[in-house]
Amino acid sequence: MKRILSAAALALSLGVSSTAMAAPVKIGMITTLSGGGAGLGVDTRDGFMLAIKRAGNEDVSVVIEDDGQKPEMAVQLADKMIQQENVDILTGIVWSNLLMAVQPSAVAQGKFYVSTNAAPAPLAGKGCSPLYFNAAYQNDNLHEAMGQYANEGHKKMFILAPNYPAGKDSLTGFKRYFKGEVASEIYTKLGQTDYAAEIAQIRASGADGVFMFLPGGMGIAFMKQYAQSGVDIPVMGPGFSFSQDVLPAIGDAALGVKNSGQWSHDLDNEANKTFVDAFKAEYNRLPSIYAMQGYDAAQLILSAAAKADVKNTDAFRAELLKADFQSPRGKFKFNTNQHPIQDIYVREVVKEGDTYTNKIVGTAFTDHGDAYAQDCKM
Amino acid sequence: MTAALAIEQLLNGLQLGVMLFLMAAGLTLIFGVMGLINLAHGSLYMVGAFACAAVASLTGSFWLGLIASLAAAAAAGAIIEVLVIRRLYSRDHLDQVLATFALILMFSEGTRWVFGSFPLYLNIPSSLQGAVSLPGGAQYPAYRLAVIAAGGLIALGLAALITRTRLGIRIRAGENDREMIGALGVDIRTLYTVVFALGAALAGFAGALVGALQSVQVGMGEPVLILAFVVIVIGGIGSIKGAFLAALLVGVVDTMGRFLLPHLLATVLPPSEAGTIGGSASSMLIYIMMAFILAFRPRGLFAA
Amino acid sequence: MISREWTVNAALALALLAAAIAAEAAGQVFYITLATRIAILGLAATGLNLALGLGGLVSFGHAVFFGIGGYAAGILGSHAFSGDPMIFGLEGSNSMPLIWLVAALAAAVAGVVIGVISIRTSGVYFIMITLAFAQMLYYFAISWPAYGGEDGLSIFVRNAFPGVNTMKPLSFFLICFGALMAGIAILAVLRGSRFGSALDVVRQNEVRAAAVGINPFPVKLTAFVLSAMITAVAGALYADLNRFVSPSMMSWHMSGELIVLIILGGTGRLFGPMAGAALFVLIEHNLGELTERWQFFLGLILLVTVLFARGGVLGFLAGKVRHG
Amino acid sequence: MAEPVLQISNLVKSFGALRATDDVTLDLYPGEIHALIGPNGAGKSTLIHQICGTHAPNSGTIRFMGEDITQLGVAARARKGLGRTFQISSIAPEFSALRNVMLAVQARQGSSFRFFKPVRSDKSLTEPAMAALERVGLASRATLPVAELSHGERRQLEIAIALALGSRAFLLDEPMAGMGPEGSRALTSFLADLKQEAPILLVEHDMDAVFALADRISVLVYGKIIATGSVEDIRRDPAVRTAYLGDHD
Repeated sequence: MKRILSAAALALSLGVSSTAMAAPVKIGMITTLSGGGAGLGVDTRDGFMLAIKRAGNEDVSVVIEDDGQKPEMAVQLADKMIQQENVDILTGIVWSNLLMAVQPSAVAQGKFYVSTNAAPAPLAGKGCSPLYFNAAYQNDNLHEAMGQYANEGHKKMFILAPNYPAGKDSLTGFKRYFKGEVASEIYTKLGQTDYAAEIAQIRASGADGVFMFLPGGMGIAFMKQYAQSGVDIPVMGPGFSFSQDVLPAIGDAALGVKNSGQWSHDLDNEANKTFVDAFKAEYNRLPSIYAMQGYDAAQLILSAAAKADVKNTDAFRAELLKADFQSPRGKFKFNTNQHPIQDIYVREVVKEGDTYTNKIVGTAFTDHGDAYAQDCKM
Repeated sequence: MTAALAIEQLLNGLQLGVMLFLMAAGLTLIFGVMGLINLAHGSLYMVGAFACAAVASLTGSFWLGLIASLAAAAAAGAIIEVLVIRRLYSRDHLDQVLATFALILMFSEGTRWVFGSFPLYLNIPSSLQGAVSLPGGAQYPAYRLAVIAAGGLIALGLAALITRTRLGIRIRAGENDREMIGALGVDIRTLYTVVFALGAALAGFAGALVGALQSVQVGMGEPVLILAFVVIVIGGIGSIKGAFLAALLVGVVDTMGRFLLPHLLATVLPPSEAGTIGGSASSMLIYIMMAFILAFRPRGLFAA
Repeated sequence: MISREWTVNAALALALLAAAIAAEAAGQVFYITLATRIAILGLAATGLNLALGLGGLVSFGHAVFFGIGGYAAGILGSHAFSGDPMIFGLEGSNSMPLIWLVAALAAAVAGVVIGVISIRTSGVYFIMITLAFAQMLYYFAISWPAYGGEDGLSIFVRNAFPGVNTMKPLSFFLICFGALMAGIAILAVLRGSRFGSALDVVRQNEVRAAAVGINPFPVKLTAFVLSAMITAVAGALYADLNRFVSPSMMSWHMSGELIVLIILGGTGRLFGPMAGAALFVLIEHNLGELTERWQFFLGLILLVTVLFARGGVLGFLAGKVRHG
Repeated sequence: MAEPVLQISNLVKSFGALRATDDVTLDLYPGEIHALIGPNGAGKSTLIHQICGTHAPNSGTIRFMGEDITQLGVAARARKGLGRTFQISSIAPEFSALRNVMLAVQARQGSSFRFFKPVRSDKSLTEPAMAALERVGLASRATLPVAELSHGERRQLEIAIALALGSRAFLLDEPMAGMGPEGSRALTSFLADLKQEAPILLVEHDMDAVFALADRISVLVYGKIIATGSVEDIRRDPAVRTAYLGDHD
């Protein structure tokens, strides 16, 4: 799919005032709009475009393409955007494996990449690049936060994740901060939807807590089955598994689960209120964490574009590094590896009226960076 | 490993096997009677789950949803049989694979068109919530027990249908001799549509049962489809009995492999590596088992 | 005498070449990338065509060989880039010819193992068992941590070909185009040879082949392995095109797509896979521009082709197949 | 007398309780046509399957040219010179008549694993193949696809293929089936010639042809050979008359 959206036209309809840009900027968004993972891409796009619309500037144009969650497709689209559409900045990829495919070739061709979600460890460490910014987090952050949180009151944890790199990073991140004993460390098949065998092991493990990282449908299946199993050991996980896109499908089974996030829709700050209200008004649903990340990536780009010409790489990069925008998550600045330093919260799944959502119940980390920044030599 | 855990894992394997049988029974029936290989069977499973979720959220009743899943999958099956599938009976397997592959693309994208990209909510009925205690101290989810029972009953029902009823006689006649059945004065076109719809309904029913336990989302049928293929290949294509035994075998081996392999490896490796390697090995286990069985019995265990 | 099919074939090959050169002249680099993709997918499907079209072996797991080729390029290239030795202290390499050789040999080994078990079966069993083997290796690749698992493996600098700057899109296209033509030529020679005759009769009538003294098993196995080798070379090129390799190259959707290419182009035709690849890439590119629901319409087009236009593109352009 | 070319001893094949081949002993000497007759369901096909190697017997031996071939596969037996024609014509249907015969020549040369030289211009294949076609009178139809040949012509092609294989013995499974009277007569005289080259085990329903051609006849009933002998012997044999020929007189 390709849409070139002129922000000015949208701004007129929204009645928002335009801000000036230093020079025209063309953004290429590659995200997942078809296939099983389309929900995340749709939220990323909607959050991103919300910020673009609100800025309302005809100097900003966005080309959107669907990668179908296939790495080869993402690479080809990146080539197309760079070679044919002449975009200045790429953004939007949801999945780490797709980003691993696109990022090296994009920065090698001199384009900026601003990540809205995916943040694999290699790109935060050895593979970092002056042209690569991550506006979301580093993949390990939310897992680390749960490790930290689990120290309060948990001595023996059962941990599980799918058997793929992000899954291993997840459990590594958790263990980096968790000081208690790991009862068992289980890797399940990617895409597995029946967790009876794992739940049976949890029951028998004698653990006092379960940490699980199972994104998308895997998490939905796990939580529903866990709720029926009669096992009453508390479950926790990173915010991905309890985001706004999956909560309605889990339903009551998710209530009370603690999870981590660098944001929640109930965070009490002005920027967040504006964001949540505008998103609800525009799309008639609650924003997910992916929508917030898309929104912030767009804000980041806009903030730099207001002051520097994107064609002037060094100047533009300097402006990006300042991160001069109001993030709905509150404090936000960049680490030396151009990944965020931010607070990570502990959230709890609650039901507000008919809607399942998260509310903040604590803070796991303040001003948290990541473990890989020291490996990044720029 | 305690006895309670062993019993629980065995039941888990049984339950997975029963679900696989519901999928595999339709596939193998359709292959046995019409000689058709249907990749879109997973899509019918998905149709059942979506129909159940949609009707359950509309009416608030899981049971109405379950009925809707049977109806919707049977209807979808009958429609594609009339429009597409019946043109494929005389074609080779290659054409059948491709045409039904095309149907998968259409079903998946079409479902997303209607229901959107997000997973739907479908919960198990309140009467089957929670876990029950088993002798020996084990606890087991009531719903999964009900699934095992339902699957077992359907297997018995299917056996009775095939051995005791007129439809069954015709199905068996169709498996043995396609010309013969025409000579008997049976309307083959209708018979084929009925058999296809029956297979579709079984898949849709499985989709609805599983949807309540898992996640109702686009593409949910594909992993199950491939497992169901493994089942019918091991069982011998066309054999319902083979499908039943192979489904239980695959269910138990898969569950036990996922559970035992990491444990076994943990005795020689550090836990983290044992988890990783054990995870990899167990995800390959049933395919290895299938290759092994086919190496000795190229037409499966109970070839028709 | 030049037959109509050969006229069409020549026209198709020249059209692809001309499209890439015209794109270069017009500065539309992306269209060169598309043409390169057509050439590579065409080569992968040409490999499969040897097993499927000539030998009647409906392999639903050929993506495995495509992926093996991709990983050969990725692993050798990344070791050459980092300078770390591989297992047994072997050096990596960024030389394409060597990578192709390794890709083909690795695929041959896998092909023999898979083939020996699969070819004992036939019909639906063969389809399913090749699919199952592919799934097995797919899951292995996803969970194999050394080379990135599901994240895949990036090739930071495209591998080198002696005397050519492979980073130039047109140069790389020409390499891929050359490989495609070589692949088609290999198939043409094989088809006309004694081996091709034996394979053809095995496909048409296996019992008969045995009755005249041709043992079907080694003939089919050889075809399967050669087919895997060609597809693996295409996989290596594909990894270089994307400068990236991941397990998704081995997914069952990829296996399905390879078969789709052959059917869209026309089964049993030398240039069928290339024509099918061209049609597929154009459909994907242009439908994708029109609608997010392009997969639905791709399915519809495929369905109509299978049901009503069995000859595919070449059947439409060059008429029915003639056998001698 | 010379050694038999084909010697079948005490062959047994059972399917469950059914003894489809019940202790069959049969031989074929150089220069003869040995006809195998029997009513439908007598087990002729099962016997043929065992001789050519598609079915393995439960017990008994098959010797060909003095060698025990009981354990060999179909292709290996064919390469040794056991030429077989099929009851149901099943030549490679997409090939021309010539290419079908060329395949047999190729198989005889044992050279199916040559990957480069084009077969069409390979005289070592085309010439013997044309010669075989000429012998059966099909030379003028050589380039036609098999699908366009008449039923009788396909029978002739089958024999050309067996010739091209350089067979040391022929196993002809109902070669007269589906032929008109004209074709039958032509084939009958051809076979009378052919037996000088290699002996023929002839399975045939056409009794006129059998009585005209056969040097010896064996009668198979319910899997057992109930009689073997010359045409006259068989005509006179009372057991045969009751079991088999009774309804023919």
